[in-house]
Amino acid sequence: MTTKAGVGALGILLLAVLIFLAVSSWSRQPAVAARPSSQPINFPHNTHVQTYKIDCQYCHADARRSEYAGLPSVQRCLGCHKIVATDKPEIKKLTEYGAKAEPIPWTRVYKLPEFTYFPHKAHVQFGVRCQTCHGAVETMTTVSAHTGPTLTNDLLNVAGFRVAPPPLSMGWCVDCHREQNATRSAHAPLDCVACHH
Amino acid sequence: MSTVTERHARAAGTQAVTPTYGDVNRDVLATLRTPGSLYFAWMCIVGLLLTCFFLAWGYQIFVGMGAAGKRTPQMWAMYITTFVFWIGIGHAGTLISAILYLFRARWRTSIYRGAEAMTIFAVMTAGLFPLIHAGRMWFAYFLLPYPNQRYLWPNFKSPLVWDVFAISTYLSISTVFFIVGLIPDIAALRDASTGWRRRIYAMLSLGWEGSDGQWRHYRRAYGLLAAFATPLVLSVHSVVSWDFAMALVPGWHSTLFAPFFVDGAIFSGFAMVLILILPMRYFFNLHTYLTDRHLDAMAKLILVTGLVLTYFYACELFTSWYSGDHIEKASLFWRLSSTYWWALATMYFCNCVSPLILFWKRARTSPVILYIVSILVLIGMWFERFNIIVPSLGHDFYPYTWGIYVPTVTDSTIIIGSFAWFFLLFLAFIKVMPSLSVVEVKETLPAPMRDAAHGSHH
Amino acid sequence: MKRRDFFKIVASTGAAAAAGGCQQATETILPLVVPNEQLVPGVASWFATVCRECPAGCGVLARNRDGRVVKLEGNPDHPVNRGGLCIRGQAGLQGLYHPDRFAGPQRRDGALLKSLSWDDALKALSEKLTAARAAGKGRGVALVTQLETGSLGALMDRWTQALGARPRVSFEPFGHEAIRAANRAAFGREAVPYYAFEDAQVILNFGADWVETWINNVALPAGFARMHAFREGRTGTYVHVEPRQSLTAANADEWIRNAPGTELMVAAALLKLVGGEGGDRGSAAAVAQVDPRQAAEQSGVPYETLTRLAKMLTRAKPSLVIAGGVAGGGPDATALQYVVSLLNAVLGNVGKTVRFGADWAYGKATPYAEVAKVVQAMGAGEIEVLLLGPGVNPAFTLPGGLKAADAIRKVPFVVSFANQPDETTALAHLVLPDTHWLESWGDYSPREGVNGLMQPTMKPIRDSRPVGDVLLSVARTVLGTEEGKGPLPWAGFEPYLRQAWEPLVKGDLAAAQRQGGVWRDVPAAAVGPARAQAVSVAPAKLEGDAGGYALLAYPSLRMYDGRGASRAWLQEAPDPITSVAWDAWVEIATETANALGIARGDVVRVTSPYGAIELAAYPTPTLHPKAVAVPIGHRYAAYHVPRYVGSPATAQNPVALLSGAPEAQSGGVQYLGVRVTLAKTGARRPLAVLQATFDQDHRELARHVELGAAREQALRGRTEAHEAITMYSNQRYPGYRWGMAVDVDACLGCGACVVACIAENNVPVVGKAEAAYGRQVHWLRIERWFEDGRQGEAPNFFMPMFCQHCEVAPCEPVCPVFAAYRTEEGLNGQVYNRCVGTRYCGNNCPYHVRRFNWYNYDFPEPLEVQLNPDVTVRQLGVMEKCTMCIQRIMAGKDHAHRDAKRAVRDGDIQTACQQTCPTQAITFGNLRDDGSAVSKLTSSPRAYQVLDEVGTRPGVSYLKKVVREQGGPATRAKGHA
Amino acid sequence: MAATTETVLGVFAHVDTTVRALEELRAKGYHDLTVYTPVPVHEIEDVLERDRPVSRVRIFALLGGLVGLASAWILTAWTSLQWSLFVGGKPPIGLPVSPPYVVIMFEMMVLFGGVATVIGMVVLGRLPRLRPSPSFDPRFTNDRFGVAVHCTPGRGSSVRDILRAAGADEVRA
Repeated sequence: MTTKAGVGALGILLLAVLIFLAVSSWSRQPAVAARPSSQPINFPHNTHVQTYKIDCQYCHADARRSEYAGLPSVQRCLGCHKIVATDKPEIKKLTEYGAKAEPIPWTRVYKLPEFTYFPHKAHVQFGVRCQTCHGAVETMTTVSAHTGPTLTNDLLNVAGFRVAPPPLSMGWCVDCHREQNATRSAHAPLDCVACHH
Repeated sequence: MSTVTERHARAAGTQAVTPTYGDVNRDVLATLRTPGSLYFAWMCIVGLLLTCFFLAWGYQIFVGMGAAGKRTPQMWAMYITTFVFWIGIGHAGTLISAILYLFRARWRTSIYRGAEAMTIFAVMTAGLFPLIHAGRMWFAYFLLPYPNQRYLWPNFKSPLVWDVFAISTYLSISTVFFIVGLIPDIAALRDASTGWRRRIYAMLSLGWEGSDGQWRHYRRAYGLLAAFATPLVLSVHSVVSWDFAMALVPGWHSTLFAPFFVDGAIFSGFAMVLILILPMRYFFNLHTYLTDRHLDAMAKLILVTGLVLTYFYACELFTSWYSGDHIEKASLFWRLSSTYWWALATMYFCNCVSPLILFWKRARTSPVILYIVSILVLIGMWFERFNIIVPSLGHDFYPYTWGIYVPTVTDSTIIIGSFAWFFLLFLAFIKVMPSLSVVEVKETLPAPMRDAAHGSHH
Repeated sequence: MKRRDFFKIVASTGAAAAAGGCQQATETILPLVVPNEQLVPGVASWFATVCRECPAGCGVLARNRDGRVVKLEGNPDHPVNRGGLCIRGQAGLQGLYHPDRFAGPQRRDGALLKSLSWDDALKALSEKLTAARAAGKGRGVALVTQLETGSLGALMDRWTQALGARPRVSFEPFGHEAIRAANRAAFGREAVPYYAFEDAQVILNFGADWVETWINNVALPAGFARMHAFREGRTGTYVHVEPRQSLTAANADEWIRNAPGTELMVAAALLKLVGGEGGDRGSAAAVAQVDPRQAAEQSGVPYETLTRLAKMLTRAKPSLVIAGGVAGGGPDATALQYVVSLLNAVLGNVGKTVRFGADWAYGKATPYAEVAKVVQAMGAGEIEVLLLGPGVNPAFTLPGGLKAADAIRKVPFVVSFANQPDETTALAHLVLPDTHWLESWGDYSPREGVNGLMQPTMKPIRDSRPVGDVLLSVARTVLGTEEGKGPLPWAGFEPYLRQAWEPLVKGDLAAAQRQGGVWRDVPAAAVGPARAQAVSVAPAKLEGDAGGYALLAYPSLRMYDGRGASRAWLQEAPDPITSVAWDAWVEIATETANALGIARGDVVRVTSPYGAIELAAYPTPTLHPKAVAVPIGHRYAAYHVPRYVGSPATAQNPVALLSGAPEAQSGGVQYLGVRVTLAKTGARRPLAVLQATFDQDHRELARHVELGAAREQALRGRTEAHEAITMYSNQRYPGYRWGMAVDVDACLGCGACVVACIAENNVPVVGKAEAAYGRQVHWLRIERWFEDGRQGEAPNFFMPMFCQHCEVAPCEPVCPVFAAYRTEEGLNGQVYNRCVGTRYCGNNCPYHVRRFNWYNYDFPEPLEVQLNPDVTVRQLGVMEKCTMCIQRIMAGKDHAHRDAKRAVRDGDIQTACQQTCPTQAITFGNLRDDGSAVSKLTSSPRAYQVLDEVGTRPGVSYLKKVVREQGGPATRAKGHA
Repeated sequence: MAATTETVLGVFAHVDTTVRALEELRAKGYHDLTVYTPVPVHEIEDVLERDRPVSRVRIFALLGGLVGLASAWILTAWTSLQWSLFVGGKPPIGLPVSPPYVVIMFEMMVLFGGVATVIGMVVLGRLPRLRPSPSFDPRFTNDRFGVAVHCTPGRGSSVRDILRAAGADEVRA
């Protein structure tokens, strides 16, 4: 009999925790992860990286010198695709954009909250591989992101397990910074205001 | 209720017809009868005010804190004032039930139930204000220490986090205390009622039977709880006072604050108890249980705490004058002489002068006088907190930003609404739970004996 | 929470530039079509150009991020301003991104303007011009512009010739006609010479407001600092004569309050006394009949003071005497300037501190008298087509007595090139919006030998065209010539400019573009001995009720002649002297106000023979009882009302009260020409006064030390300050420890840093009511303090106050969530996204420099484009404050560590406020590096920390103001040494 | 259980009679008694408490308090060390304990202690029970006293006599 009441009380408590965590993690969702289908041109990363062995920074040329990784200009795409595979339907789209001198309206996949400052330059120059944050892009046709704090993750935390935080969540960044400072004597900042200003 | 019954009751009271256990059950349970139209009228008013409260709050959340009259330098104003006010009110209850219990003050028995309920509701009201006050209340959960994927924790050095712990602890312990006290009464209620009510009360009473085994753990536990609650009562308002004492602001930065606040809290708490008890006594015709002895005792407590408070005021003035600190003195002088002098005057009159009438014995037992004094005391205590917060901030270290705070419709509405919230809870309470402790009132009565000889040897 | 509330401009990459930089962050990202060599997305690129907010012509660098200009800074290579930039220059961006900017050409349609296509617009104009010429009224075409010294001016002149129009009129309200006329009379050279403040030992000034507007309010303060600041070791003396304590007067070692209109008498008396001191008798002859004692009596300046000044001037080698501003703008302005020229001659300053040759460009402006003639011609119906260049607003800036607006109404066809609406476009029939100067090619020569080059720093954000292109294409249609032929063969203004610059740059325009122009040294032009003719000396005769008060219509630091008024940043940055934001006010001497029963905020009707305006009163102890003062140029842009100012204030500009008659000899405007009467209207219009009091109540916020003591201490070195006792272990700083030092002695309170900070850190504008209620969000404020017990006397102390980054910060321990915390580089960090908004820190900060977002403050389109992408835009409910430009610190470290592979040094990082300061009163740097400038200043004997007795151990130190013995009573000796 | 014992219930209206009955029963060697009272009565307790240990609730209280204290100390210290931030010139932790954290520790001690006490009461008092025990009578929460005697079968009659003799208003099995 005691157990019944106990179970009831426990249930209510658990529900409260769940609701609370749902709210908290919802309020912290970062980037909207785009669905691959939503890109104007179906750009196959895998072909370019694996088959043609093109370096990431050949197209994303600003990564090493700027806060943003940057996207290749239409001109740069056409640099190859004036000759290469011009008959393919996707490439035709590209040529159209080129002809109309219009930018390609790519759908944004990775977007940190605006109160977070992330410079690609520092990370690329330190030798962090793109894949570390963006996943195995070379295997993807079109990139999609799986990031952000998750409910299960928070639950496990509350339960006391120090699970590895999901990619691009703050804990994940901090873990890496701490690790690099410890192992490679890097000077990865751990000041809050280094990223939040 | 007609004055006839009133008079009759007084007569009964004076003739000292000691009620039997049976009478106690009957009278107390009578308070739970379906209420009259007056009760519902009150409920309507309260409900209306409460609606305004929520509308105002919603508006403020939507447009931002600008809706309330805060500014530089008064980043805090009436919200924190009222927050401290309600925390203060929340003191009398646990004080009565815990400390007076340990001191075996028997007269507490017939008032402590109401007082405890008041405590809990007052703290629940106070608890709203940190939320109302926060610029981004939807992030208030940042203050709770829970593991998260950001690896972030609250700052346990911050008096505000102390508040979170102090108040939540106080609320939990008071509630536990309250419920434990209720269990035997609910059992009595259960056995006196029928149908669905009975089933509900049965569940709430945890199947209490009053067997010797239960009583022995019960009384031990109750004693221990009282022992825990006693330091808690004193700590809570001390912690709240440190919100100010820990800050630099001239007029805040004072070691005097902890005892000063605690005393003020008890002072206002008892005033609020009277404000709640007197109508109950009148409408429920409880003169047999709430005798003039009780009023007298409480009046004396108000008088004493009032005098102590006056002493603290004197200390406050003296220390800031004696400190010789230019800024401290400037702040004090400005408070006394400038824009907010009237608030200070109100405070001194209500808290220092008005209780003095209680030196007069007749006043201590006259419900009318007591009621007026209590209301004055509450006003005075609200203004005390106002005077600590608003004028001190208005004239602190930096002359560039000196300024005057002007309330807005929004924050005034919210302040008034908080009273509605409190009374809503209390009105609901008195109709679902015995507002007098059946058991403890019986304890005060002479145990039923067949022959007096045996009875009187204790 | 709504995430977009937190939005800041993120990489839409360079395509934004192609699209004109008016795109916000969207969820789609656009790559460039063609890569832009100059722009790397996410990396700022700088373009040098010339500031055209006023005729001073300072060089600026425009910071272009992702195709948008987000910040202006002074060009360090530019010889005029040397990296400094004034408050108006900093606000130039708000003209560029002004919400009211015309979307394209407009044509009058009844009461309002309707937009039309450029072709139609140009056609309409050419038709009118052709018609006028056909009717033989070619002379009926008039072109009025602001001062255009360079190619544009030249092109316009060619244009007027080619079309047989009237000669162009280049109108500047503050054209210093009197100086030019006086120098012609004295030295036979009509010019505004170069005044070498830096070389003078004593400066005597009759009302010239060189901190606000006079000639160049960046270059002159910089020179002044070199001559006056203790840190420079020169410690010269500065004496100011004016009936009102202007910002310039407030910085004087001695401010002499003379009766309004008596400057000439004082100057003449001095000239005589100086002559008596053994100066050159010839010049003194000019004032032979002047009686100094009578002058002293009539001007209210004690005779002893005059003799003392005379001595001081003669002893100083060299000294400098100047005159100008409103006090030097009376009916006898030229006479005053003439006497001043003679004084300089007598004192042997000519060629030393008064240098002809490197003359200021004002000499090229058309005297006001000419402008008045054109206006009369309009009134007489002689003008068929009136073309008003960008930057001129005659309906607003010309004296009320001239009735310019009525005259313009008589013109059949009025064309305005203004790119945002003003009082004159309201009368225009056709508006052909010019590109903003940040979007334009051009050049400007502020001074002989300095040729500033203007280049487009971003694509136009509105459909506007350079006035040069418009004139050329119109001319071709009118003249029927095609491109490459005829008097105006150039395809557009840019080719003309390139051609015009060819001789200067010898084919390398790019170099000039990088440097911001070309400069050469100009040899000093020798001038003959001063020609002395007798000056008749009497108090200036002012029009209007003899019992009235002399009206001082003074040029405003923030609004200039009104050009600044449409910038909300300038409206909200308080006037340093009155601390009033937004509305204009009328300064009334306290005695007068008491006599008339006028209190601050009472609306007073100010009536002159030429009109009346109603303004809120501002009683002040620092004004001469016989005068009232009103700042020039206050007006509101359309979008300010009702957004920022509930009810639109009525006409606020005091020039409406002035006489249209030019000053007899020079033909300048008489800014001190009328007496006015005051009448309470009974209405109230509370002013937004941000500083609660100027009395520091013995709290030693702004401290000073007397010159002798300062010298002695400087020799003795710092006496070691006692260590604060603490029960806690001290914090260690592994890397850098950032700190700042503010030299109160060098700060003139010009407020440039305030707006620089606003522009850099995305500080919102809150509006009049909110600002008045202590809710302004400025991270940095300029405080003006009187010395205790010396209310209303100069010098005032001006202190930039911002987050002190305390080591024992009261704000930190009270924050429940570590949103405020101490970084390991000695900053007081504020994490917006962690902030819950309890505002405890705001209460506990003794300096009250923490700002709270009471609402979500919006940035009306397209102003949000200006937002600095490196700084978060704060959401409602969060606390914010000075971060020492953390984003610049990050960038500086990134540059030093990654690109230069070394530690950060002085100069790598400059905070926005430090960068713009004309007098370099603010220093930022690494306190752990003993060699750094900031360390040296922090350990100087003059260094102190505000409210140090509270024990906050700030990371910002202030250096005491050094006050001079002269003029002050001996009580100065008690100066806090 | 019901097979091995039988229960006799006596209902009393007065304290002294109840006490008398209890004295009798104990004298006769009946120790397995359950006494129902509307309020705790000293006289009755005095009789019953003689050979019983003090309630173990206080152990719950003590343990609860200590656990609260310790956990608060760990929480504050450990979380401060996560980022070791200086605030207001104060280091992250001081040893053995930073003054500011004492407040937290006190509050947590009281909270845990109080809750543990109640849990103790509930557990030891065999609460909650959803069905009333057979010998319980509603009047016991009002104004009657009950004495339930659990005795081996067959002894019931003698128990009834004792109870009646003591002055029970009513006696039943």
